[in-house]
Amino acid sequence: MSLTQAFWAIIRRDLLLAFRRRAEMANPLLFFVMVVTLFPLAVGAQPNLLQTMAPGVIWVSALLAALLSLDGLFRSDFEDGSLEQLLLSPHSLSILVLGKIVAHWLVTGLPLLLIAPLLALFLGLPERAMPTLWLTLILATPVLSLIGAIGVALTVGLRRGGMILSLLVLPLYIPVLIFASNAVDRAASGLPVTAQINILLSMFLLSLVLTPLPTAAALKMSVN
Amino acid sequence: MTLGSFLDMGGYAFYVWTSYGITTAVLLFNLLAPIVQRKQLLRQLALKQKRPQR
Amino acid sequence: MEHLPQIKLEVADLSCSRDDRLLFSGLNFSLSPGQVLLLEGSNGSGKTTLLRVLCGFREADDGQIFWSGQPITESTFFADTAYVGHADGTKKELTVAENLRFALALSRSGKYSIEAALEKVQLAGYDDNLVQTLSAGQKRRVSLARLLITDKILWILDEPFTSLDRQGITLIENLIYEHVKQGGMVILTSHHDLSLPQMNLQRIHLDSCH
Amino acid sequence: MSFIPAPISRFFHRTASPPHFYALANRFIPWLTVLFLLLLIPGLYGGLIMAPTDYQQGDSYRIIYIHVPAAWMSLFIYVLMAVMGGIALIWRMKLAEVMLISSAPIGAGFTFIALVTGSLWGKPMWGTWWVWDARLTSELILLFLYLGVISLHGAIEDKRNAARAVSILALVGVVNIPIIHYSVEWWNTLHQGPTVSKMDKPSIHISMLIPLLLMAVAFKVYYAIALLQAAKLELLKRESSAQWVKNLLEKTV
Repeated sequence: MSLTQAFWAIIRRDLLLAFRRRAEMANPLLFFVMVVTLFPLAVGAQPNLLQTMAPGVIWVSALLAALLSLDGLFRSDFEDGSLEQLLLSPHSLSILVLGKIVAHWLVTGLPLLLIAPLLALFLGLPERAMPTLWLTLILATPVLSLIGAIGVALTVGLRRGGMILSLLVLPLYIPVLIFASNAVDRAASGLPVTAQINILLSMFLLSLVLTPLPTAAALKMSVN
Repeated sequence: MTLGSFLDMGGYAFYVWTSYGITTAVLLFNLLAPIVQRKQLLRQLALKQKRPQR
Repeated sequence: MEHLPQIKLEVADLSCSRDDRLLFSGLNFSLSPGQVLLLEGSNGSGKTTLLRVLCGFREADDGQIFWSGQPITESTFFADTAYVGHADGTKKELTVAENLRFALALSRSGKYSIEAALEKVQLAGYDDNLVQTLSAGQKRRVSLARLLITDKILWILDEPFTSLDRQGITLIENLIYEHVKQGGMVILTSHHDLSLPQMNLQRIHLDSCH
Repeated sequence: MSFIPAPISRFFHRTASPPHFYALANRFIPWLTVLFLLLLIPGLYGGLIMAPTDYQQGDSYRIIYIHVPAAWMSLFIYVLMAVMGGIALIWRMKLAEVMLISSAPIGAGFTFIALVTGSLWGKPMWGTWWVWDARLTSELILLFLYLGVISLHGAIEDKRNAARAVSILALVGVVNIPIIHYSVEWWNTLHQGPTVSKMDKPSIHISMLIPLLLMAVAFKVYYAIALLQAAKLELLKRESSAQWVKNLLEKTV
């Protein structure tokens, strides 16, 4: 019953749950593809236009897909009483919550990496930008999950938390959006992206350290 | 300087006076709304208190 | 279950209100190993709220809770306490055994193995059934099995008898009896009167706690 | 509060008790109102009449006497809300919760003013009502943060829970504000957005600066008055069944 054991147990359980509910889990991914598909239909399919818009379109869609998937993070635990059991465990809630966020990212963030090449192809993003797109997704989607977790924890007890969740979370996503899409944009024009990647990396580390505590505090408030 | 030229603001009257007007409106609203609501609340509470206790 | 004798739950001058309505105030009691506390009161008298305050889910307006003489947040209280509330705390997409194994990962293991515990709550052979295929009464038994496989001194049970048949009620009464005899403590709410003889039973009626 | 000396801690507790605070607020509001007018009138006179016309922007620059102080206030109030949130979370002080919640609409008001006046100031300069200038964009995001606080508070029924939630949110927001601010600024230089930040130039004339500072202080005093009014209302709402409210009612009726 050590903390590490509990941490891995949570990840294992949530992955198993995700596997049992796999139909639901595919929804944010489909949403991601759908939104990206809508852009060429709305603005026209001129290759030049699409190519300049591609980094922004992919990242805005990734942001929305992440937002959509957030609701599942604590909802079922809140409803079936599992959250109460977690709160009552002697372990630090922040660490347990971090386990949940990791599992959630593995299920919702990681698949975005797999689908990204397809979307890059749709939008005519140059091939040389692909490694950067992957790198930004690896570094920045965990930030979206970590920051989003605070928002979900604050709204999970509300009947119509969805709208408020986006109001709370989207402004906090803006720095990620700015640096991630800019990195992809620069990579597409063959410019160096080290600075952007470093900033995204520090955002990731910062949110890894800073977000679990307020998330745990917010969950305690919601269970109350 | 005449009153007319003051009000004219060098041709920018619309922008300057709209700004000051909106500012006044927002600030007044945020100041007066709690006062009005408090008066209402006090009136309600007073009514409740006058009613015989169950 | 070798528990030191000084383990004790003390509640001092606790008060709690909800939406401007005072539920209880000046509530004092203490519970020692081997004792059962039954909370009584009409609907809305604050029984569940009191249990949730004891679990640390909710904050009281006033008053203190001590575990072995220390405020609960600074003690081993959370390692020693189990809670079964209205929600079962089980995942319906997981099997009975998977749910129990997860509960075990979060706390000390008790003296029952998963198989033995399931047998005890008359769910033997249900290990690999998904929880969503169980009836409400069976789900409740799963959460009781969770009490058995973990090593907890204080059980906090909110209406444990709901959705259980005659046989299930006797089962819980026996579990409580056994737990208390081995030096455990139990706090529960119930509309149903406990029919256990020679049990060290305290009653608190919340309607009169103002 | 162990590291605060006992007399100070006692003073805080007494001041922070709702009836005492209510009475104190009543005593302070008239004085603050006088102070506000003493700052506002010379500020407006200096800004609208005394200060010379700007050689580049003409008289339209006079909008900065409200735009810039409002922008300052919008940030100042958010930071203060986070401080209140911290106090509310650590010491469970009810008054801090009340102050935090009462500040939100006032802060949102200032943010709105900064946005609208920024747009009105920019129209003659840029020929359009809205450009993605760094300061305006940051203000817009700040407005979203304020609206998040207000709507989260409105959505949670239990007032103590709502205060706790909002305290957490304000703290999270205040950590993010500098990050958002610098990202937006960096993004803005990248896309060569227009900048007319008059304040960035150190060469502002003293006759233009003094009214600006007067207005800034006047806005702070206004905030104090509006905050006390809102806090009085919030206290009454929360404590409507407390004895001191009943005494208050008997006195007024």
